[in-house]
Amino acid sequence: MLLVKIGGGESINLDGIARDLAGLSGSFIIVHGANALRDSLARRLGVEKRVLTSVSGYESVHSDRDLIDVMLMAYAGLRNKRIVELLQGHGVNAVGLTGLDGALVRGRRNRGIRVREGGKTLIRRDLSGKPVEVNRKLLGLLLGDGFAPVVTVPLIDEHNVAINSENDDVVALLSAELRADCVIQLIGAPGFLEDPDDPASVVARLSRAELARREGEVTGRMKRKLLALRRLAESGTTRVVIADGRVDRPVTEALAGRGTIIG
Amino acid sequence: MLLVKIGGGESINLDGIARDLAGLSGSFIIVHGANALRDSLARRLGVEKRVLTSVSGYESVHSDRDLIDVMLMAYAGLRNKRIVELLQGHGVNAVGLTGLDGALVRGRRNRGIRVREGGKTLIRRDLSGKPVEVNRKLLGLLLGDGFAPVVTVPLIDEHNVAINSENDDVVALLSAELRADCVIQLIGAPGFLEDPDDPASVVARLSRAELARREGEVTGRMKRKLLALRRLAESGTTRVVIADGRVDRPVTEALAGRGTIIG
Amino acid sequence: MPECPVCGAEPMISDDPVEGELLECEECGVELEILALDPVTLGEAPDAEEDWGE
Amino acid sequence: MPECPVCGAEPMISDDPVEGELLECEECGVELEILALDPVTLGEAPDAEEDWGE
Repeated sequence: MLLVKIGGGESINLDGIARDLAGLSGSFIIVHGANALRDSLARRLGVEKRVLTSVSGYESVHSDRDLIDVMLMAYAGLRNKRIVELLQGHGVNAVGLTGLDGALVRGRRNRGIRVREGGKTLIRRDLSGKPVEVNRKLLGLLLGDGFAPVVTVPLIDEHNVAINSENDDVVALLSAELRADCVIQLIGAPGFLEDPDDPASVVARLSRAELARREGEVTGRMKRKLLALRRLAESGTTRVVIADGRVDRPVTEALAGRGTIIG
Repeated sequence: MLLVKIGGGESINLDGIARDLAGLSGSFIIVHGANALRDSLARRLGVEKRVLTSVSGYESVHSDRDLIDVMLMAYAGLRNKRIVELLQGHGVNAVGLTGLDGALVRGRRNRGIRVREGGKTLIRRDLSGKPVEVNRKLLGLLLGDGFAPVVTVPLIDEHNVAINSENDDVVALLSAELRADCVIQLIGAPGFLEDPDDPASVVARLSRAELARREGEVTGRMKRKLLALRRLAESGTTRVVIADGRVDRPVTEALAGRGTIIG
Repeated sequence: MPECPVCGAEPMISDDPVEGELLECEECGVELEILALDPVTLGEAPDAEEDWGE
Repeated sequence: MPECPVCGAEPMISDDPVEGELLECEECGVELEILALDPVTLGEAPDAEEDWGE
């Protein structure tokens, strides 16, 4: 079982990924983001996107109902269905689903984000949470009949409410529960970069210890990403590769190990 | 098998419908619109919505790629997943799908809309078409395992491209293919109104002949709706009711025949 | 002058042709559509079954 | 003055309390959260496991 995480950047070669995947034998599941699309849609609709940095330095988006609406439009609507359309066009029988659909991915609501504001430490609650359970029956039903699930946030929480979550955590959960053989993360860069502004600074390999060390050194979005990657590495998947989602045949290149090997 | 068509107006009591459906035994499929949501989103995003009236008097929306994007956000994203969320909240294991997903509803691209413009008769081609085939295997798979499909446009056409279509035609096709026992159409009015501005003018029954007669008398949106209703009546479904989607228990009222009986 | 794809005759083109414009070939009566301008290219118009969109 | 829900003491409230503000009960040391203002209502703060969102 191959798990393909497609990043939410606008530079990703979605058609190339669809064409490449169509050539594979064996089943796969796609998990995709759409953060660039969400941000531009939020701007155009005048929906404010507030970013919170927790006291321990992790960055997250304040997910209120309006932002979840924008995510439903950007992730579950536009990006999800355009990926399904591309895959169908290349002969892959894709089915687009969010965590809500058939309760595919159940999440647990975050208890509260601790932030520093106006010299005080405050608890901010929002509609976000961590993935805790996957509906393996629904996945099995679809995979068994040759469908290719294309999965994205939101998840469904313990109150049956739509919540935002980190797609990388969903990948880690899916990988552990389905014992994926390989997870490839296709992003808008040649791999994990030592220096985000230097495309030549691809790190060839990142061990779990190395991930933990770097996680301790940074704050914000990257800290969040490194944590999710560490979880993925700890999920027991045999092979995790971060590779360039913009090239002609992103999946083939990733499977050949061109990019950053994790673990 | 019960087919529930939920209109796209903003006054529809979605939560009431979800709660009502949760109380039913037996499986059902929902087909829903979101035209009010689409129109407001198109306005907010500055996407022009052009309405065309064909030479034979039928009205339709000019569906170019930008409009399909807006429909993916409004129908497949926001409205579809909020309905799924409501149903899950009432204990119904809903799965939201468009015609693209698993090629659930295959359509045939319209050959061209004939319009009068500038004293000439022109062919206007767009991304729209008629539903021709349903993926009964996927539907059976889901229904067999207790999932409740929540279906909406776009469809997937013969070129595997996302196309707009009339949701009422999708209902007619589903009804014929699954031999639905009953189809209820929940709209923002007490039923089919003789005078659209007079809520008391509900027509108790509309026979096929009556539908055809009225279709001949009107033009525009209503002509399109009457044609779709006639097709539905001809699809062999035993019972078709148009009822008020705004009341407390819309499904129960409709099943009790309160509204307009078709056929 | 563009030719009718069905009978080869040279149908009358309006002086302000528009893409998608329908016209009839006076010779064989088939309905034609202006597929492109500069030069004007003609094709048989799709049959007029259901002539409306969604 | 609002009472600590755990030990009943009256914890010190800042002069510009904000909903969601965290504070410590000097008596029993439990971490408290200001759940509401007018009147100030206190509750035990959620434990600080992963303290960030998505």
